[in-house]
Amino acid sequence: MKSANLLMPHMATILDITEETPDIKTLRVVGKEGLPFDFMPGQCAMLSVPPVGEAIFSITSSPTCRECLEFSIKDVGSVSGALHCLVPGQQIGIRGPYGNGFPVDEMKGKDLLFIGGGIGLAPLRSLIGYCFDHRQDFGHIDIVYGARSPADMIRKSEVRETWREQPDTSVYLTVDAEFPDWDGNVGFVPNYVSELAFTPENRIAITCGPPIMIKFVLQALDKLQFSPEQVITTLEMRMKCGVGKCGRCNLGPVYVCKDGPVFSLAELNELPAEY
Amino acid sequence: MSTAVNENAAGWEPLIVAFCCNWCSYAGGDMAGTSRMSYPANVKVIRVPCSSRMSPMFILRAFQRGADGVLVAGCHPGDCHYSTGNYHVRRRLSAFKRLVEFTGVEPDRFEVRWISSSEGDKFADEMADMTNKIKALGPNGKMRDARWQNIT
Amino acid sequence: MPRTGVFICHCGTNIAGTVDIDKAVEASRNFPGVVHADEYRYLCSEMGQDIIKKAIEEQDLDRVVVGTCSPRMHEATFRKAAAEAGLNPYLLEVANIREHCSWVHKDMGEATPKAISLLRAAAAKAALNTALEAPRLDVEKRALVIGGGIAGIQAALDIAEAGYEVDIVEREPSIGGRMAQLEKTFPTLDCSACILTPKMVEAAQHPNVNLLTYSEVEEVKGFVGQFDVKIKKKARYVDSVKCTGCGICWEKCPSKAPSEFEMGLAKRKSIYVPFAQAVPNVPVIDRDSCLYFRKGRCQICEKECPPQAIDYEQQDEIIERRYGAIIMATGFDQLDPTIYGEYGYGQHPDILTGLEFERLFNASGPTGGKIVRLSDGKPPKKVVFIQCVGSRDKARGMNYCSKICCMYTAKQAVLLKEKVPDAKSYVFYIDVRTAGKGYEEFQRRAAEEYDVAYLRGQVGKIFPEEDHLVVRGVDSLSGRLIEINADMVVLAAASIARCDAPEVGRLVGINSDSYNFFNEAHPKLKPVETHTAGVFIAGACQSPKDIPDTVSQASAAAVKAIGLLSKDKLQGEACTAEVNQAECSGCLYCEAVCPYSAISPVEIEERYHGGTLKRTVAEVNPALCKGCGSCTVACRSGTINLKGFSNEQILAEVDAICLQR
Amino acid sequence: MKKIIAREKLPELWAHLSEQGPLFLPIQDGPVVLFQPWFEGAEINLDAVNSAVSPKDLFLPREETFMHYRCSGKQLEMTPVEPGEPVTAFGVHPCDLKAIELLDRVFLGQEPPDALYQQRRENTTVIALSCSAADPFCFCGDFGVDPADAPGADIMAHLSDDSMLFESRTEKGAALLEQAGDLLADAPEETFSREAVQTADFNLQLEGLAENLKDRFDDPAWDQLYKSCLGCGVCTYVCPTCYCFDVEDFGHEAEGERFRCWDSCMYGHFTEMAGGHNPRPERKERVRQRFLHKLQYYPEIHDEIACVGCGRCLRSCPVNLDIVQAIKALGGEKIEKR
Amino acid sequence: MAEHNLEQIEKIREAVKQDLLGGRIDLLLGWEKGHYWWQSRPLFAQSEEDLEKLAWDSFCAVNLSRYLLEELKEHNKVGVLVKGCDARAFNRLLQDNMVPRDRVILYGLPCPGMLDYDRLAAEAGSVLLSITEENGQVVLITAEGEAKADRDEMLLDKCRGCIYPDPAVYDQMLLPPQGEKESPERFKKVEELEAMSAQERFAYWEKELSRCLRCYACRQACPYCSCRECFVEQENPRWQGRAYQPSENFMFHLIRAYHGAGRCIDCGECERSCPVGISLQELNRKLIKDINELYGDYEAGLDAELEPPLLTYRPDDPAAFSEK
Repeated sequence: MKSANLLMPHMATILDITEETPDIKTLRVVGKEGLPFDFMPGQCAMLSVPPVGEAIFSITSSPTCRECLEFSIKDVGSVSGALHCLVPGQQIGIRGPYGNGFPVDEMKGKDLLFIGGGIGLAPLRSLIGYCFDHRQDFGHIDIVYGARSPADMIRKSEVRETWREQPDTSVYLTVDAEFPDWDGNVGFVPNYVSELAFTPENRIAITCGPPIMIKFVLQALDKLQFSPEQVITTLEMRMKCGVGKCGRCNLGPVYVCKDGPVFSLAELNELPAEY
Repeated sequence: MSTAVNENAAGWEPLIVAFCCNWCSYAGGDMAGTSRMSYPANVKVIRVPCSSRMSPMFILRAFQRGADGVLVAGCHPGDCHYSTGNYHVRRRLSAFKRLVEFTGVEPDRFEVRWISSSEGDKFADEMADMTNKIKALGPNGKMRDARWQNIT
Repeated sequence: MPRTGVFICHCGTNIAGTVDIDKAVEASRNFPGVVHADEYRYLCSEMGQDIIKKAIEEQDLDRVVVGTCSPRMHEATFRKAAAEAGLNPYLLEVANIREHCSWVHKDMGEATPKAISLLRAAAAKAALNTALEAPRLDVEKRALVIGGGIAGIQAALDIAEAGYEVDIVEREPSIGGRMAQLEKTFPTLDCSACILTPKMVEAAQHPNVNLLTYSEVEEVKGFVGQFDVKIKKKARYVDSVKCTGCGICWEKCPSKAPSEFEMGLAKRKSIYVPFAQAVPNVPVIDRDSCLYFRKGRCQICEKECPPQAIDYEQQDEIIERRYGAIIMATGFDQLDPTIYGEYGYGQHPDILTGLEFERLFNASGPTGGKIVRLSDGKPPKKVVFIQCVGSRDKARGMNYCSKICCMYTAKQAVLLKEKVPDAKSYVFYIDVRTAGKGYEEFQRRAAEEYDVAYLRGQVGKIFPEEDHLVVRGVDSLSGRLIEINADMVVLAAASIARCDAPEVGRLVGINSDSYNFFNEAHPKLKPVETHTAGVFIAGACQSPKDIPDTVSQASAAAVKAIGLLSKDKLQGEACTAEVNQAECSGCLYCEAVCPYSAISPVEIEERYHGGTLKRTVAEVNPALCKGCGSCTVACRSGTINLKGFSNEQILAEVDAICLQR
Repeated sequence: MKKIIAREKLPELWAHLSEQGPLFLPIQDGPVVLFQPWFEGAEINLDAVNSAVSPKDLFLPREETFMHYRCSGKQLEMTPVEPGEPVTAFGVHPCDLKAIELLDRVFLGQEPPDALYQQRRENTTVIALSCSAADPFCFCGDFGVDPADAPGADIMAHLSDDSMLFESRTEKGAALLEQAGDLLADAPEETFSREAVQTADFNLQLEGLAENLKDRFDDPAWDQLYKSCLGCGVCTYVCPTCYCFDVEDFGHEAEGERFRCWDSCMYGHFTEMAGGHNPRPERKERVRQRFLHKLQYYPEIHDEIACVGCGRCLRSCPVNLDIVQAIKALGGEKIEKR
Repeated sequence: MAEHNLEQIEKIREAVKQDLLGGRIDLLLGWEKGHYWWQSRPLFAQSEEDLEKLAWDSFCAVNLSRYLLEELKEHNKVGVLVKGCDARAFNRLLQDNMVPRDRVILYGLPCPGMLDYDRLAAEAGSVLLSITEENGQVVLITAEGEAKADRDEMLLDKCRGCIYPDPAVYDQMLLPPQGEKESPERFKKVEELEAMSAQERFAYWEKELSRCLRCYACRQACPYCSCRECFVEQENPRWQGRAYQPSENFMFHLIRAYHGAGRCIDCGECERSCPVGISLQELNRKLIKDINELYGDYEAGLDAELEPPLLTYRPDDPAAFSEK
């Protein structure tokens, strides 16, 4: 049987673009008819802007959102830069979903601790939204989110208002330094996590953010007695195919694009630390 | 193949990209205009501050993208607005011209000229001369990217 | 995507006559990034500019392309208009569809597609334009003149008169330079000291002039408007505040050394002023010959000095000052003619150079103003002058003409005749060059009235025989051999650049020609400027010159410096080179080709395996960069780029121009 | 089916086969032999032990355009470009065919299958050629390759001094032989026998190597091994089992194409992310990645070492840093001998 | 291995051993043998034990100087064995500010010219077991017996045009120098190509370059390619596409060669490293020849103090344009 070319994107249209921070924009994207594909939280998609090329981004909307896919994108490279320059109505290429996604079944019935930094909230937000829409499946939800400054926080209205209003949910915000009009916590995310002294009992921690933040968050969680199995993170790598063939994103025998990007710390400990 | 050029000889008009330094040759082009001298429309000018700004890569890119001839024009040696730019470019592009010729590009397809801001007539003459030479040579297929042609 | 607006000018019928404006507007709408396209009869008019400004505001344009006349014509106009609408002026790009299109093509069918092509290229470039700022630089309102000869003195006085502070750095103990060594000046035969001394005094007394004699420039950093200069003031061992210049010290001093001022023809004391009219009239002690410094005893000067100005403990002093402009007036040297073995210079005391001979005329000179042979003290009856010794000699000397020799030889022959009436002068010459006001007349007079025999030809050999010198030459007009039994021979040795000129030039960042004379920025149009902004040149350091030329050039340089100092801020170049230091390998080829010394090495630290690694990379000083872009091509990795004409922009233009012919 | 042809008649066969579609075979090109499409006057070199670059090019081309795009205003139109017509590969040696099978596991066996590869694979008839000689670099014996036989071939061919024998192994192969008609004669059962080809013995101990390597990620051996590496991509590009690729666009805003092309894990940019972070920043990590991929990662997924002993990296590495050296440095040398 | 050769190695080893063990250098860059007697690979010696592996024979073609770029990041003082071309390569790097002179000790070796195994094997006909060398001849030893070949004929291409087998720069010469060589062959191929028509030349180069794999071995082995980021890999602007189009092949090889204009030391490592045998050295030699013709003789790498010809000029320089 002839299979479809896995590198061939589908056409998608940008519905609108929101400027989240000076260098992060959120693009809302639809396929020809509704969602381009079904997916699970934590999965990614390849976005194309010819002639610049293609790059992989995590989906930041929840699969329960049926109108569109959302991508919060930081302008760091050529494709993200090109995406930042687009206007609503512009058609782009999309393919996916790629990766394993978060182990939502394993999380069921557990308390969840989300720890995000900067743009790292993007993949977490998909799962957070999913959890809110399946609220009865999960225990207490704690969200710790930090950014360099209040202006660098993405999804400001959600993190400040909407999420706090959710049942059985606590939101803790922090910024790296003092800012006028900022009444939340001041300090780095890992320190804040330590201060908040979350207990490991029946809890899963899910973290995503800059590598340096993750490194110290993992240490903090370790001190709080979280076992490696209880800590979940998601990795970012350069990818070209999305299906474990182009050869870039492996950690040993594991391909981040298809076997990841979501790993438990226990899994990561078994793999070469080439990320 | 790269050498395949799909213009048919009859309707073909060459494309010549001329890189002119701002102070002499581009001004020489202005002078040609002000004096209403005419030369073939095949020549299209790109302004650079000095002929020493000319990277050989710009020249190759022009050939890749379909130029049939490339001309670099600068101030007469000794008259460079930046004093030594054209002395440098004379060495650089002499070496480069010989190199591209060595790989098979006809000598007439890439030339360097010294045209001062007062030499409107020389500007027009050189453009006409280059166009005639390129017309005689026919379309350039060498170093041309066949893909670019397919999409234009 | 940028939001580009394209505006096409009819220029009456100048453009519209051969370019189908509607078609061009229509085509422009389809260029990538173009969101607005419009046309107008005269875009450069107030109305036309308003159309652009209004569109920038209403359409939220962030790039503008105008299809008009040459950017050399109206780029500034449109950029100003864009700036008035709140757009950075460098986000505007001009497509020259008049001079380069409508005026040179007659057929609309030809000109229209070409105009579209040029517009497309301009739009492609504009999309990559970035907002630029021309740097604004402070100006230190003080000038430095290096060299205290007549050029330096004149320039300093002019600047001082204009109201700016000026420092003269002179390495000798006194200002005055070469002119102070001259007896008379041609063609008027004024006494050199009589016209120079008042100038020297004026310089010394002018409130805006600060003399730093017996001093040398050690280091120059910075750039136009802000040169930071280190000057070494050498120890004189005499307290110039206390010294009254009474002269007792040098009278009493027991040790002697050859006098530099007298070209070694006479001796001076170890504590000395170089010449009687020296400014400042403060002696210096020459450590090399001073008994106290050599052997630790003597100290006569110290004992004798009435105001107790002698200070053996004095140290060299480093002065650091900032200057807005620098004038180089370092003068010239005389070629040492010993390389011409046939002339026997150095082997016989009666074979002198022109400058040595000049000193014989001077009343305070080695012979007290008497023209006598140094060998036996007798007045010479036959003097042979040989021209072009080292000048106009491709093979052994300098290729150029030293310009002053024909005239000073005529002068010296005339003076000789006046001092030794029965003396006869012979001048061997290649050509006699007398371009200058009153010069030809003077030389004629010398030949006709002062019994100077001009012999066109060359001297093959000079050798002593009995009590005279045999000068053997060929008269090239007749071809016959000439032999003259001369009492003295005067060699018009070439004027050459100071031997250390290249190093001094390097200090201030200017280069020299193959003879080591400083290079002017343009041989015709910028004769006193150099490639280093804010550094000017005057006098014989640029090429051999007579006094009037030197003085005019000095005044010209002064005017340039004054012009610079009169500005509150200097406007730098916006389109300058910039280095991506993270990718720079530090080969510094860019530095080698930069005509403005705008690129220099700088050390950066970089993370490597957890630690840090130091490495050298290039850095551009935007105040010095003029934006030629030569460095960008010397840089193989494209790490150095030129703002306004970046690699990306030029490639985009090439791509666009090659699209759809 | 077995067929035979006289050696001097081979050019006729090639001409005939190339009429049916592109025929790739080892052609002398300058100082090297490469798999290239047959053309009139081509210098075919069947005696070459190995082509300079493996014929993986036929299935995973160094460059393949798979999409055209056109953009006008906000519209984007993307059209797939299908791989070309069926081709015949002639003279593929057993090691190279074995390597293709290793690639198959990635591109066909591992979900989702790669359609471009799949189509090229299906469209290609492989005429394998048994080896009549080995060069000093051939060590396929260590990887269970039989120089005399290539199990995955559509047709197995053997060359003697005067003739070439073909034996079809698949229907595709049989069809091709049939289709050659009179050019080929029926071959007698016992056509010719040949001496066994002797390959190099580097004294390697490959059994258990993959397992042992699991603990050797931080082995000090890596600190020495990578040092001579120049960081070029020779080994990966000549290697028959390397398959890393890149995807890139060519064109302008309005129109262009997207292609896939070879890439190399030895290049610094290979893993460099947009923000500048690079998980494998230095030669050491890249050398380790390449060798571990062949010797540990691939075997963990596919139960076999991703090397076929073709010897190309031994021949071509400008500084003689090759997989044999790596295997030995990492405990893959037999101890009992020597 | 011949007696003479062993003696030489012992001499070299003794000389460097003192320095390495005495702490004058932290690392010695030399050669060691590969799997076979005709293969050598770089040796990174830090101990006496490492030095045991040191090799010096007719197969030490790898140019070692380039390794300094990396090794000097980790070691304070590095010693390098340099042949003529390694020394010129060192000067290339020195002139490009890539290496600090005071942190490198150069041990000079006169180069006899390196032999080409493929040539030897072809000449031998049957399996080549080993070789010996005597009086400008190579003795090829096979199972069938011995045969002799002219040594010059067995040289690597890169060594055939060599004029300067002795190091132009060194701190210590370990073996007696052998003097400059005549090389009538140096520009022979260039001249042959020059004699062709433009069309023929283009056909030649299009075919040569069509083999290019873009493995960049030429670049990675090259002492003049020391950029931190090559134009080839730059994303912005994209000078060079990754496609294997003829136009892209020309872009890469012409520009790479041009970047070596006045800088190429003619070591031939590019061509030796090329896995598909592209005659890259001819591009470099063409530039050397032309620049010498136009702007005066200049041998890159002989003297690091002499400015490369494309960084300087003379007002009366000639030009290669139809207008002078």
